[in-house]
Amino acid sequence: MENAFNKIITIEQAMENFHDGMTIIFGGFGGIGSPPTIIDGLLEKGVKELTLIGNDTGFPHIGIGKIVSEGRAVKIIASHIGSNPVAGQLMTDGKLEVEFSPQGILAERIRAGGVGLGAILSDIGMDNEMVAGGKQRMLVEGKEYLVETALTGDVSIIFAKKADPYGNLIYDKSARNTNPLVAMAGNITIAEVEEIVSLGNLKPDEITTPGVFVDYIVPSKGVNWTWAWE
Amino acid sequence: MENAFNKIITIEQAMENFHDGMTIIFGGFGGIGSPPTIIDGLLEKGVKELTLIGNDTGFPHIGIGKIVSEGRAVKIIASHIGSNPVAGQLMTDGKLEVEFSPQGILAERIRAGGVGLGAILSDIGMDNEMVAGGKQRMLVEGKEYLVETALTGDVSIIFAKKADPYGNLIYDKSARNTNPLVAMAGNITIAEVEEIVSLGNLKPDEITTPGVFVDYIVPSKGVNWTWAWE
Amino acid sequence: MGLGIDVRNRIAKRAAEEIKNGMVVNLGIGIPSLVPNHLPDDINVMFHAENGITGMGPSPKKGEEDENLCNAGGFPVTVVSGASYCDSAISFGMIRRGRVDMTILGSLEVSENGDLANWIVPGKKVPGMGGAMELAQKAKKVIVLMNHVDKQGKPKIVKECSLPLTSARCVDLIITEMGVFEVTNNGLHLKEIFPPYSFEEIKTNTGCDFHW
Amino acid sequence: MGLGIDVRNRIAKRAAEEIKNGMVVNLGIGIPSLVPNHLPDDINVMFHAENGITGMGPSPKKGEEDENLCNAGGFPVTVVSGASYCDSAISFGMIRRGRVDMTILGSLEVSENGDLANWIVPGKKVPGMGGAMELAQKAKKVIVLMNHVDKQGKPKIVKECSLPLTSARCVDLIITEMGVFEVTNNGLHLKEIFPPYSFEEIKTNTGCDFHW
Repeated sequence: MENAFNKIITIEQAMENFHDGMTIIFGGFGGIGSPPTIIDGLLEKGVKELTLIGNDTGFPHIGIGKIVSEGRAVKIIASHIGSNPVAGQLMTDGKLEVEFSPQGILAERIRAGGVGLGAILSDIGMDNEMVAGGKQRMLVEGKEYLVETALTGDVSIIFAKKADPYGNLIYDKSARNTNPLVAMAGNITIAEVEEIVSLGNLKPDEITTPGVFVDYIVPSKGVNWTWAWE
Repeated sequence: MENAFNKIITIEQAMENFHDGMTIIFGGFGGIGSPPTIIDGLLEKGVKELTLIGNDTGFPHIGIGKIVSEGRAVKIIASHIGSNPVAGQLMTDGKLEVEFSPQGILAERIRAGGVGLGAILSDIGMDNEMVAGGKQRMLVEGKEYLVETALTGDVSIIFAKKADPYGNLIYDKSARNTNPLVAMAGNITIAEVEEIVSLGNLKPDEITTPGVFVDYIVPSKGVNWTWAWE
Repeated sequence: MGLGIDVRNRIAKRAAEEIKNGMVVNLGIGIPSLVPNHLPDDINVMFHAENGITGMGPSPKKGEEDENLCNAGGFPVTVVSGASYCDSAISFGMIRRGRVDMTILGSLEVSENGDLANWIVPGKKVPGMGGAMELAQKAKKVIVLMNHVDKQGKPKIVKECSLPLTSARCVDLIITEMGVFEVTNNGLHLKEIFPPYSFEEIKTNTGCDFHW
Repeated sequence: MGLGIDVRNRIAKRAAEEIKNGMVVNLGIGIPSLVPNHLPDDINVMFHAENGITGMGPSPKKGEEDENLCNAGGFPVTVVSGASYCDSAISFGMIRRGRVDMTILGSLEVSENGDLANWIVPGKKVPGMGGAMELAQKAKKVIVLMNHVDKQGKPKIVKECSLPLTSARCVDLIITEMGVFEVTNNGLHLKEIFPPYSFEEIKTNTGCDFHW
């Protein structure tokens, strides 16, 4: 495969972008659409004290759950942790700080960071202390809203079906989920992909994430966890 | 063509959704991707005192420009009117109120309306009176932003390449531009399309605007203006 | 949940009657997931999953699961003709913009004015709200399917919820094994009683007053 | 603008030298549109159009125009291998997120500290800002290509702009028919003089002090 943009790298090279204490934004929803090879690379490299931002904590041995279960994160911003009891236990034990954000608002906050906005104004969960606690409020045209701050991170890790050497991405079915949003939010974006095709092989109209947002492409070794439903 | 969702209608039926004094959000960028058949229908129906929201005023005889040039709008929210001198003259004569919004921020304001947010916080044009005048400001994490309010309208009019009977849409090349954003912002959304295909004919992965956002589908009679470059 | 499959199906069947042609409907887990089994064939409905599917179909056969095609709970589904995928932001955009006609979900408690408490048990379970708040607050119609009483036999339909609210004044209809309640501006209205339950039994097992 | 095509091409050629492999570059109308003609073949660059194209190619042949494939000015273009389309919101997301490496645009005036005035002539022309503010404010590098003086022979590089600003302190490099200026924290630096102009001529026709 030609590598004219120098974006195609090995998982080992990809790991050079990670270090202790950083903020990682991850794609995926219940583990589906989370990048298995990068997650394993992170576990192996042993990075710790991470702040994670993403939809949920997966399952104990699925998706980002593997990193959470190993105690590598000190904080997570997510919409729920219910499918990963280990995360709940770590939270209860005071070992994991959890900031809950309503799912769609979390998605919009990640997107807002990705498109260079400062915040969005939302009316979701305004009366709920867990959502609204400590947040600024603002009156716009007579209606009150919460100020939901944009989220960005040091590195975004995402999972896609196909990439070309420029990093143009298409996703597969519901594994798209938060990935196109997360793709924009990282200062560096690393896409794990099932297949790399030649430049010109993806139709310009069907590309979901333009390669502009993608710094590195890592070939996937495939999903190596057992799904909850199996 | 089967019409199981009762969304496919004639241009005459579509016109029943329009009346004087309403707010119309239109797709298109320099006329490209604006719906010619609906625009002609509006001219013919003679609706007036319209508030228009969209990227620009097109050219005098291209795109939404036709409606502006005929004096049917009392207000427009756009990012520029430079390609339509008639719009500039109407503005100078006090016959057309123009609210300018930076192009990408306008797109985000329309999107914000389309996804049910109240506003976005932007740092574009903060020192510029034409952008910032009269707008609220807000400090978020030590940085100041303008509060850019979300935009919605009574009806959105958009242009797409293909629709299925559910209103799932795909766009053609750069004629996509603001259309997927405008598609979400109207209380009613009417899509003019070049081709209607059977349900199941569009691949679920390649659909850009889910039919959920589309109320009506009108077959296009094709572009009936002469492009500026011709 | 203590309810047999027959009773669960009866609740689901009654909920299915609320679905009209052309609707976009989001289904929660549990009893709501049984609703599609009870729809007449001539109804065009698009089931919405908040992870980014419009047009969910039935579960795949064993061995035909696709790991990249799952619902919001992480379980494999299929899609119908006319389905589409989108990212999570657009999926919730549909909800907040009022394009999702109905959400059918379970609950721990519902109050007489439609307050919904279905996401947290303090000191016990703090799973996070997921997409529940947005669905409860923004779906055009909110239908709750649940047991009439909890495991201890205590009413789940109450004057005021004891658990933290997911969203206030959002529920429109409650369907239990005993009957159907509508939430109105004047409080609860009992609309239907399911055999073999009596009016008196419903009264005894409901934690608030209601009209009928 | 009073500059012959040879001079315009020289300015464009000099601008092209600023483009490095792998860059994403947005081009304004006028002289900037000539820049692609001067790029070496071995450079991979993606030209960005704010209406939603990444990977614009040259203009189509007469008769081969596609009405649905135009640049932000509304004129027909083509695309290169690896191009993609997106909606306008994402297109500007690229700009605001700092993913557009360079914008090359024209201007009415530029001040010694890099203020850009290129969008409005009060009382004369109020076309709106279009995407100029976002590009000026957020592209990683802003290069202005313009005549050194206006039609009346007055300097366009000035101490302070007399026209309303598009964006303050945003310009990094100015290329005119006379030479190349870099905007630094210490003010303007004259980096190159183009023949046949002399240092004195530049000094006379520039409305502010500069280092060299």
